Amino acid sequence: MMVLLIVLPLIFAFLAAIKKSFSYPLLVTSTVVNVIIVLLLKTSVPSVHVLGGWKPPFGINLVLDDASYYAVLIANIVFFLVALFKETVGKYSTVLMVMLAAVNGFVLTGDLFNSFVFLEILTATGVILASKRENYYNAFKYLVLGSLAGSMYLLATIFTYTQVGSLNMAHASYFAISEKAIVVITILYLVGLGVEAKLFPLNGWVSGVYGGNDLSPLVMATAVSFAALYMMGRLFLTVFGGYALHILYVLALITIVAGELAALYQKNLLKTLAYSSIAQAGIVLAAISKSTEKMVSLAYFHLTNDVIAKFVLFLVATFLVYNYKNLNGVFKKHKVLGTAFTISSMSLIGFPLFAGFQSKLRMLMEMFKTSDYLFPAVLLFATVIELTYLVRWNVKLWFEDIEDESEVKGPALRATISIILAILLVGIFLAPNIILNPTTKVAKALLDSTSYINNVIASSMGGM
Amino acid sequence: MRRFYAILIAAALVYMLISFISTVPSYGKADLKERVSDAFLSKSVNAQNTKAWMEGKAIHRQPAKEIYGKKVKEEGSANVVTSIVVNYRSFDTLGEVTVLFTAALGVGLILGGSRRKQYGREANFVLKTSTGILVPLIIMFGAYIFVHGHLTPGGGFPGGTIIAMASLLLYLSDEKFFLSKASTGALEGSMGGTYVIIGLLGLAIGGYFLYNFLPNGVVGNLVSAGIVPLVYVAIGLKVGAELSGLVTDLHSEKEG
Amino acid sequence: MVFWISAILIGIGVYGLLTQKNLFKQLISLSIIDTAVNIFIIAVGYVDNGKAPIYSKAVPKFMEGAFVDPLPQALVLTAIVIGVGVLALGASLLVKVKEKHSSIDVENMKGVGE
Amino acid sequence: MMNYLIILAGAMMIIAAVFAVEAKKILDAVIAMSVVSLVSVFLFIAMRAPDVAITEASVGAGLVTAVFLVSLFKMKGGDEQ
Repeated sequence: MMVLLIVLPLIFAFLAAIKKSFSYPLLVTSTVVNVIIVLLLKTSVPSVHVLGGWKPPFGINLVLDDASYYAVLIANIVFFLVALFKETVGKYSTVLMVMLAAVNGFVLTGDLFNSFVFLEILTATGVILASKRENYYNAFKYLVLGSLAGSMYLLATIFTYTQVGSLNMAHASYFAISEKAIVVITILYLVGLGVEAKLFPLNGWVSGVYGGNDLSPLVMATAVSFAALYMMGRLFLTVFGGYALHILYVLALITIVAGELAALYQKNLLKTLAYSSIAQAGIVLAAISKSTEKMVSLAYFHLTNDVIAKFVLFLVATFLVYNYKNLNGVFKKHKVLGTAFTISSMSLIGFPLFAGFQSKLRMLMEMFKTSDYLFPAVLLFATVIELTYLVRWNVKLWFEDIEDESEVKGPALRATISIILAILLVGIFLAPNIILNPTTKVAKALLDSTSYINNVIASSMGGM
Repeated sequence: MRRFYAILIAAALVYMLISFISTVPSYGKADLKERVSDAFLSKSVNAQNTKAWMEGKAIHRQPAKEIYGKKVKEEGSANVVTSIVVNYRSFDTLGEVTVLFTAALGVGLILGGSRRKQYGREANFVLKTSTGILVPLIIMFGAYIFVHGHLTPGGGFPGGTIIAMASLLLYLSDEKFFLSKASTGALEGSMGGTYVIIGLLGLAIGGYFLYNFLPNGVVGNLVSAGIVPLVYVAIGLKVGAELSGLVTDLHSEKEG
Repeated sequence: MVFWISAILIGIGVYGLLTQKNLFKQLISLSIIDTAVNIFIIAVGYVDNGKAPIYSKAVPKFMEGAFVDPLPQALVLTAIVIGVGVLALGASLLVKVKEKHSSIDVENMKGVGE
Repeated sequence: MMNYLIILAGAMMIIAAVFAVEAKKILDAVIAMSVVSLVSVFLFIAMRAPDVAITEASVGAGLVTAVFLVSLFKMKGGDEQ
C-alpha cells in the first residue's frame, strides 16, 4: 500500500509527459489521492513493504513507522496545498509530481543506496524548480553543491557497504561498525545530507534558491526541508546510533548564529526569510543532536511549527514581492494576508499565544534541566535577532507610507489558506499536544533502533 | 590565497579517504562471503534467513551447482549485474529512470525551444552519406544491446543512449532535421508507464511491487528471466526517446 | 592502488570546484569527481582473478572467488546515469546563464548582485 | 603486467584531470575530461566490470561529451579565461 505513495505520482508524471495539457489536473489528482492514501495508512503503522518480494537485507524495503509516517503526512499535505495554486505552479506540475514521489521515497526507504537515488531526484527537481523566473545562476549553484553532496553520500554508502556487507539501514544499525570506519562514514553522511539540511558551510545555495522565485521556497522550505531533517534523525539516531553528534551540535550552533546574522543584514524580504529558515534548521539540528527523547520530540515539534509558519510567510511574501515594486505599507491593501503574516512571524519569534513559544520555551527548560547553557544562550540570542528583523519587516509592511499605488486584486485562495494556517498556529499554542503527541512518537521511533530492526526482520518471515 | 585554501581542503579530503582505505579490504581481496552479493551470485536469496545473515552466522550456502543452461527457480538472467539492476534492486532502477526523465524534462523546461536552430552551414558530403548508412545500423545495435541485456553486458541504459546517438548524428548531418516533442514525449511517457504498470501487476499478482510474475525459463536463453527483458526493453526505448528529446532541446531555439 | 588513484582524482575535482571561477570548469570538476567515485566503488568489489559476473558456457556454475562482486557494478550503473542526468541539467542551465548574464565566468557576470 | 598498466592508466587520468581543471580553453578542458572518462573505461574492464564499461563508454564518455560540446557551441565557445 505505501509503495503507492511513490508510484502513483510517478505514473501520473509519465502520463503527463504524453499529454502536456493534462499535467495540472494530474498533479491535483495525484496530490489528493496521495493525501487520502496517507490517511488510510494510519492503521498500518508500523509496517514494512518488501519490494519485489526480495527479503531484507538483499532487496530494498520501505519502512513505515511512526517517524516516517509523520514526515510523509506533512510532506503530502504541503504538496496538496501547493498544488492548489494553479498560477504559481505554471508549467512545473510534472516536476512537482516527480518531486512528491521523491520526497515520499526518500522518507520511506529503508535502504541506503535507494535513499541516495531519491536524494538525487530531489536535487534535480529542486534545481528545475529553482530555475523558474530565470533564476539560472542560483539554480546552478544549488546543482553544484547538491551534486557534490550526492557524491559524498554515495561514498559514505559504499563505505558502509564494505563494512556491513549490505546496504540495508536495519542491517547497518544492527552491525557493530568499527570505530575508525564509523567516523569517516558519519562525516561523509554529514556532508551529504548537510546541503539539503542547510548545515553551516554548505548552505550557500539557500538564499538564492528560496529568494529567487515564487514556487521553490513554498516546497523546498517546507516539505523537502522536513524530509531532509527527518533523514538526519533517521541516519544519525537510528542507523549510526549516536556517532558524530557533537560535530553536528557545533555545526548546528554556528548555523543558527550565521543564519540569523545574515537575515538581520538582508534587505530582500524573501532572502531574509531564507536565512531565517537556515537558522531554524540549525535549531532543529542542535536539538536532534542532544539525542534524548524529549529533545528530539521537541526538535520535530519546533520543525512542524517552523514549516507551518514558513509556508504562510512564503505564501504571503512571494505574492507581495512579485506583484508590487515597493513593499512599503502593502498590508493596508491586503489586511488578511497581513494578519496571517504577522501571526506567523510572531510564532517564529516565539511570542506567547503562538506555537513557536511552546517549542522554544520547552526546549529552554529541557536544556536548563540538563544544565547545558550553551544552546539556551544561542537560542535566546537568535530570538533577539529574529525579534529585531521580523518586527522591522512587519512595521515596514504595515505602517510605512504606500509608495506603489497600484493594487492587485485580493487573492482569495491565498488569503484563506494562509489565515487558516495562521489560526492553526494559535491553536497549537493552546493545545500543543495535538503536535507533541505525534512528535513524541517520532522521537521514540527514531531513538529505538531495536524495534526498527525487529520490524524489518519480521517482514522477511512472510506476510506483507 | 584562495588556491592555498583549496589545496588544503582537497588535501584534507584525500587524507580522510586514504586513511579510510586501511579499513576497506585491500584491492583484490574483497570477501564476498560477508556480503549480500554472495546470495545474488548463487541465486539463493530466497533460501537465506534474514536474522541469521544479520548476525553473521549460520549462512545457508547451497552446494555449487550448474546455473548456466539450467532452470533456476529464483532468478533467470545469466548476467548477474542485470539480475541485480532489474530484479533484486529494481526499485533503484525505477528511480534512475526517473532521474533521466527529470533531467530531460528540466532541459526541456529550461531551454524549451519549438523549432530548429539554424546555423546556416551545410554538412559535408561524406558525413551525409555515411549518416544514411550508419543510422539504421546504430539503431539496430542499440536495440540488440538492450534486448540481450540479461545475457551479455549492456542493457537498457547504454542501448538507449546508443539510439540517441543516432539522432544526434542526424542532427549533425541535416540542418532541417527536427524531432517533434510530441513523439518523443509520447514514447517516453508510455514506456515509463509500462515499467510502472509491470511493477503494479507484480503488486496485484504477487503482493509485492515489481514482483517477478513471469516464469524464469532456462538461464542463458533469450526468452528467460521473467520480467527482466521486458523491463529492459521498456527502459531502452524510454532512455532512447528521452535522450533524443534532450538532444532535440539542445538543438532548438525559441520562436521569434 | 586503484583506491589511491580515485582518492587523488576526487581531490583534484574538489580543488577544481573550489578554485575555478568559470562555471563550465566547475561542471567538468563535478564530472571528474563522479568518475573517481565510480572507480572507487568498482575497486571495492574487485577480487583477484575473479571473472565478470556473467554465467556462460565457460563459467556455468557458482564457485567461491570465481566472480567479482556484482553489487557495486549495479550501483555504479545507476550512479553513472544519475550523474549524466545532473550534468546535462547543469549544461543547459549554463547556456541560459550565458544568455542572461553574458558570461559564465563568476567575475565577469553582469547583473548578479545581492 | 596488469598492475603496471593500471598505474599507467592512473597516471594518465591524473594528468588529464589536472589539465581539465587548469586548462585555459574550455574546449580543451572538455576533451581532457572525456579522456579521463575513456581511460576509466579501461580501468573498469581491468576490474572485470564489462557492464559498467559499456555504460561509461556510451553514457559517461559519449553522451556527456556530446552534450557539453553542443552546449558549449550554443554559448559560442563559452568565455575563455
